[in-house]
Amino acid sequence: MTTILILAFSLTLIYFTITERFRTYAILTGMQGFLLFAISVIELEKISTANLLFIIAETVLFKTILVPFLLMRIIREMKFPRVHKRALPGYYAIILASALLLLSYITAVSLGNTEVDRLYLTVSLFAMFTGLLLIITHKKIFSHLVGFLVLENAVFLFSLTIGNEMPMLINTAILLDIFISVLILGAFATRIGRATESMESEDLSQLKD
Amino acid sequence: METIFVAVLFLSFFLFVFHGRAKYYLTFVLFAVTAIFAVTPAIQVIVSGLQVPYTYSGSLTGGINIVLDPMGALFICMIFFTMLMGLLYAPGYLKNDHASVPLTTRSLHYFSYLWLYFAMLSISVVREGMPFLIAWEIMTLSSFVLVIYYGKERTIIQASINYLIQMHIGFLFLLAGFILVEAKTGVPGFDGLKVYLQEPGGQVAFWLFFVGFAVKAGFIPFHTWLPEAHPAAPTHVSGIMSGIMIKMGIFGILRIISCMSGDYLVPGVIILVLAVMSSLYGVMQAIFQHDLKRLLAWHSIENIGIIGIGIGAGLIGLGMHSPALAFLGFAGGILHVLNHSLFKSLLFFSAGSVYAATGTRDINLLGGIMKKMPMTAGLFLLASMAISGLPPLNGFISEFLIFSGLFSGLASHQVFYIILFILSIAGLALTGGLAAFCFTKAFGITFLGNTRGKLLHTPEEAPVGMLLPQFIIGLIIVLIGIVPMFFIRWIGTVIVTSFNTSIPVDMPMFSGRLFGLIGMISGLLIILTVALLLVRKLLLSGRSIKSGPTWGCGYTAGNPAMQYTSTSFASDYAKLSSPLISQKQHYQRIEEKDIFPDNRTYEVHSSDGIKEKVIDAPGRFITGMMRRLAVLQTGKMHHYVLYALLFLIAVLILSLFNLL
Amino acid sequence: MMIAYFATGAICTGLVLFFRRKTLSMVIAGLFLAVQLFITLWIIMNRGHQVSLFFELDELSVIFVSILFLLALFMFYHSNRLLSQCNSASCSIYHAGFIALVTSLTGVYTSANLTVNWVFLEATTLSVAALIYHNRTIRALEATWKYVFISSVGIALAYIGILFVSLTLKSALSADMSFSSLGTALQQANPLYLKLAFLFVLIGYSAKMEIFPLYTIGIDANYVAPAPASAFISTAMVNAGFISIFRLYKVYALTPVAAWSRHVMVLTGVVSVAIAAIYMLRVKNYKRMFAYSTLEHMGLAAIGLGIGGAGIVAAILQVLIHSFAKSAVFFQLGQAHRILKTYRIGKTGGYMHIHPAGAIAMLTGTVVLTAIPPSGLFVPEWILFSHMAAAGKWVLFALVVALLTLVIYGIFSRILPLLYMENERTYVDGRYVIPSETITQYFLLAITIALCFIHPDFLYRLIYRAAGISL
Amino acid sequence: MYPILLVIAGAIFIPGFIARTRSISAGRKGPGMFQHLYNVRLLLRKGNVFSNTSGAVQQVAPSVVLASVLLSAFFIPFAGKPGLLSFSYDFVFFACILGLSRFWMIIAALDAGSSFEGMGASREALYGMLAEPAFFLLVGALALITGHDSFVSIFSSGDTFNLGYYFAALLGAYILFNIMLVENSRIPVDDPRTHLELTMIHEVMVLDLSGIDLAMVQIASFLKYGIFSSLMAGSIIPANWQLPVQIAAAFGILAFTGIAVGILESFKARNRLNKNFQYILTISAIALLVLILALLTLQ
Repeated sequence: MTTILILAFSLTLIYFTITERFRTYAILTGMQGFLLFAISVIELEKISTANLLFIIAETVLFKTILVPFLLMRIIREMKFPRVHKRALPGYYAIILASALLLLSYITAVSLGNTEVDRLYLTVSLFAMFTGLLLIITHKKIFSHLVGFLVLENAVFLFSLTIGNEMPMLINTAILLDIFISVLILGAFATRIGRATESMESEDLSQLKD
Repeated sequence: METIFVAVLFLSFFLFVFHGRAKYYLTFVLFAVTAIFAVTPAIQVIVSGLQVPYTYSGSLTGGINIVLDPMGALFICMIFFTMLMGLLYAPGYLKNDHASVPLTTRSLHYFSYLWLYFAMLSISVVREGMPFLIAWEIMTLSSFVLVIYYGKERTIIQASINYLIQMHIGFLFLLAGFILVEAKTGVPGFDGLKVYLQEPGGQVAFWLFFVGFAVKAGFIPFHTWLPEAHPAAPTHVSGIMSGIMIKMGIFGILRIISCMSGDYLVPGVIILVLAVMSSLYGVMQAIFQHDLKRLLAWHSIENIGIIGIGIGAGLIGLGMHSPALAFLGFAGGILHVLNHSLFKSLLFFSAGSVYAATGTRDINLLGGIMKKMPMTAGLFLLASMAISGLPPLNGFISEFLIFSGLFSGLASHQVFYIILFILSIAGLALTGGLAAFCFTKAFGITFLGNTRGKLLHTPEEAPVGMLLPQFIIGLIIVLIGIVPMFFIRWIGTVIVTSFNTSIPVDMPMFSGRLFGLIGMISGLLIILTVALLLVRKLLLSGRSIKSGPTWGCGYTAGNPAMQYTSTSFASDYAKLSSPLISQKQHYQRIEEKDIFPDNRTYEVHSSDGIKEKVIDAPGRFITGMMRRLAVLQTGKMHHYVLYALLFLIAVLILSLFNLL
Repeated sequence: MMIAYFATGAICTGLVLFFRRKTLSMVIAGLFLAVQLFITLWIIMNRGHQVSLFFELDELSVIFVSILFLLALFMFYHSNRLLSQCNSASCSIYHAGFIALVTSLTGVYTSANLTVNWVFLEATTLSVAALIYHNRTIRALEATWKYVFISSVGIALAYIGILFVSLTLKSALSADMSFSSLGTALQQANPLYLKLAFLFVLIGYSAKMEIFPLYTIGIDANYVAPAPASAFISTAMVNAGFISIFRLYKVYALTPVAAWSRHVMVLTGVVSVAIAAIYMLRVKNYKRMFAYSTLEHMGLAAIGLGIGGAGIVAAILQVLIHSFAKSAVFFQLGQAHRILKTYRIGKTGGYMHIHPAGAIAMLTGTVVLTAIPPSGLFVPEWILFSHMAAAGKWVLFALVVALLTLVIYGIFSRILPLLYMENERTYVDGRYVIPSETITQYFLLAITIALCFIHPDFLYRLIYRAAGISL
Repeated sequence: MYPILLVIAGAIFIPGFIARTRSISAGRKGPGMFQHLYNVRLLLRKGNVFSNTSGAVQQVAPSVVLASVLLSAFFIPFAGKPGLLSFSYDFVFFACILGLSRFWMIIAALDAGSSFEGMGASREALYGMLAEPAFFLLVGALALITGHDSFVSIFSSGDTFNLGYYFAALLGAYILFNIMLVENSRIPVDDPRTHLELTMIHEVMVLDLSGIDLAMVQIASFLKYGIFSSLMAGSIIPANWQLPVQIAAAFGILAFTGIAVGILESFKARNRLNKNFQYILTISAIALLVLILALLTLQ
């Protein structure tokens, strides 16, 4: 069951790299949140109830509902054009993504630790790379935001890999997630939107030498 | 003693508090106090010929060994004297610019002056790596601040940065030398070098040190900072820099030579060749210059070359176990250090007086200054004769020593060295001739004839404050010429104690007798001249003495602009040396249709080919390359994240191939 | 005790933000400084004791907490000069950021646990953002945005690194993640895990330490922040990055990949210094130039760590002295900006005339930063280079000194015109020529210069202990 | 005392020989043997006319020039007897003292502020500078062959007669002869008879000297003939000959010098100015040849 969920998660990741509409991003983010919720419920069976509740609150309330909602709101408020700007043509992005997927798999295999589920490792590394790729190959701040959210999801997935024994690590990761996401999404993104009208990254690339 | 030095260092900061004359007096008092406590032991060491170093260790700096040996003592005396003269000269010179230079700059000036003095004193006595380097860089920095005194002009800022960077490169060589020695032997500083030079491969350290010191001294091809920095600095600063600061490079070279214990020949030959080239190149460039201070700066390179010839010859003498050659070479070199510190500072001081009085350093605009400033002119003439190596003055004595050394080396019966020495002799002779050429030009065009250009104000004789130090220096210049034996005896002590040679100090040939005789002949020359002048005066008394216009060979409409200028004086020479040193002409051609040509200007500039190839071209290459490499800070955030990813992947790949 | 302190910090921040009164926020910040002094003294008194599970008062934290107090004090003084024209809201946000930053930095310095350290480092991002955004301009927004975003990416990556570390452990309870136990626990760990972990943490924290690869945001942040804040970011903040990397580095010294981790440090260090040198020749802005100088110094510190042995001592000393020198220069730059109204290189000059005391502070600061003796920074460089020589790393030596020479050229060829050259376009606001404001700079610079001549025993003993080298 | 007498004899006779040779070869009656001395006497009786532009330097220079040339005459050895002054490496002193006289001559010329004298000064300085290495190379070579270090010991070591030395000595004499021509500015370097100041060297420099000053400079120039021809004599005449023979030979060389210069001036044109470099450098090249010869004899 977990395997299917994780594969679904990686599918969303691939879709992230090729999608061309902002709305899709928001939806995908929500889907990822939900998938994470499912995985954590299945995986973290031995965890204390309080912790489990906390994690569920995080994944469901925050990742699945609040974040997509905020993203949608930004899209609405800023009246984004549908298609976003890339720094790199789309087909390159997908080639890169495949290469990174391969790289993640190789890394995961060569880690060669039987205690760890290789799939987890592969997908979470892939998620991390996808997050970075979203940031690197896109010019819009909105895409950067989404990239960061994917990165956060990667961290979360990765912390699930470690499993039941280390609730502290997971909890901290979650705290970080909430904290930063809210900060970036809530405070800054809107402020930038107001300041630069179209949230173009070009407006915010004047500091250079 | 230590507390006094610390107190002086501390009090030097009060220079920023005082205003007006008090600032100068404080500088002077601090200078004098230090001098008393530094120079007294130094003189004791030199005069007593103390062979055993005089040692004490300070507690403030955590026990640095300070060794006052005769060589250091000799340099301390020279530093003291030159710096004192500069300090006496400074206020008169700086007075002209009181309005345009900020007060702080002036405080900074005196502050740096003092610290330059302290630093050079420390360099003379410190033997360990880190303290030595600290003192060395304080010297560089303080002189840098002195150079940038008139920093309002871009050229001056560029010259001083150029100076700083090249000094820093020299410093890096010294740093490499020190850390190499310490890493290999475990003994810090020059004592470690002594140990390391006995090991195979130890020569590397020697050359690291040599390059480091050669940059300071201004051997070619490390000289390129010199002709830029000297004209930029206030004149008395040029005087002390040229007079004593660049000699700290020579001091360093002597110091590392004193650490050697074999293998003298190869370094000796290389230093000799480099020195002959320096002296020739320096003087050949000097002739082209029409900026008086730049001319003098090039002559510093020439004289460093002459000093180097002495040192190189001395080294070869050590290697060939020829005490005569060793003694004469080193004595000539070291005496020339002293001599150059005298006549070069005198030249700069009097040139500074001219600059202060006329507002220009361009010889082509000057002329006829001697009538307005007879004292300054006389002093400049004296120093010109001294620097050209003419008897009866001090420059001759040291060149005589070096010549004698090279001639005595001819007895070595090894063809290679004979040819080397003969060529060095010819080179030195040519250098002397060129120097005379250059200084007849410098003196003749600046001070004689009629004024060529329009001066800002009519020149007046320099005030007593500025003349006094010059007279003192002039006196010593003559003194060394007439009684050289005392000076040579002191230098003999230095040589015997420093280079561990088997030279008997009172070898018959070098005894006072020879130099007593030479001094006597010099005296005779003076007496003869004076006698002839008296005869002339006697004969002329009562006869008609008339004056008229200069004979114009029938042309009656001559004017001052038609006189020979610096450029025309050197034009024949320029043709001769054109394959080696190129000149650039800037002028506007007269076209055929130009029936009534209007006013035109014509300028000639010599270019330093070595500077262009060694400094400018690589500098341009590096900055150009750096500019192309500056692609990271794009302002685009997705690039910034990319760097992280690339770094991650790069390191992973490198580790995969075990490259990390 | 530490908990109480953090609570105080949080409460102070909260109070300032809640009331948003100018004077009140100043008073609270002042009171907080007293608390800070108290906690600093307390840490010094209790050094060597394990006071709680999460905090460790070792020599390293003693050194850096002490510097932090000094810097915070001076920054507070200069900030108040700056804030006299600001409105209540921005003033109190500034002070809130300041208090939060100092608190979280203390946390970073003293934390004994990989995760706790990470948490506090994350907390600094937010508080620094308040300081950077102080001017509320579009450029300030840009820099803040970049800072927050990239820091967050970095911090996420660092967290992946920490997760990698924990993957090799059997259990990762808080006690297991402490630096002292990690050292032994990781001795038999899979090298590949360790390498990945180290890389991720290094990349993540490089944003804080301002070294390659994520140094870029630090430059921008230094540029747009008010000068006293830049002084703080460039010193106390990067020290936090340094200390975090250093603590992990010490753990790694016991693992099988110790040599590898050292090489990676050298690599980042050299690349950082190279980038600093390259941009030094290009920048057109004084503040950015000194930001690049931070990059250069932190690169040197990284190289020092990479060399190991005495190089670690050099690195700590470097970071320490750099804190004094760089903050002094930034404080002075702040004054210069208020007088000249510009940071642009080539647009202004004659500072020697305009503000003599400041000009001399600037000149001294420049000299000190270029590590030309009598700069105290020469001492760590000497140690570093000697150690390189002893290790036979001559190519590295040549490369580094060549780059440093370019840096010196870059700095001097830009600062000297400011000080000496008269520029007709220079605008001068004479109201702000306040010589008494330079006292802090002179104090800091005097320390750095004194450290060149005097090598106090207690300090060196502390540093050697912190470096884990017995004297 | 002989050596200095020889120099004085040279100073008295050589200019006369030159003048006589020239007039005879031109088929003129010409001036007498001692006309130049009469001229000097005339000058010494005159008052002084000087340029408004000139100052102290021009007043002092002739005395310095004469004093230094006189002093250099004291260094000349003859027939195994040292000159009045003799010590190791006295030839260095000798060369430098001649340099001193040149130095003052040049600045005296510049003092008048005349463009013509400037030209002369420039050329004099340049030629003097170029001639310097030739002298040192020559002396070095001789010192190398003989292994001695002063004029007198070099010249008196001819008693171990060998062909190598003698050839070197002959070449040396030739070089000294040429240096003399340069020092005294005779044809082919310079033509003192021309009235075109533009092409003159030495004569143009004294344009503004008169009376006693001019006389002193003239005397110095006569002395230089004596000095260089005595040196030539010293190098050529073997020291193991009888003293009277040596004296006779020396006078013969003095006469020969004068006649040779005279013949040269009668039958040769002066060089173009820029050919002079080549000419003087040739002297140095020959000196180098002597050196190589010396090295060969050493083997």
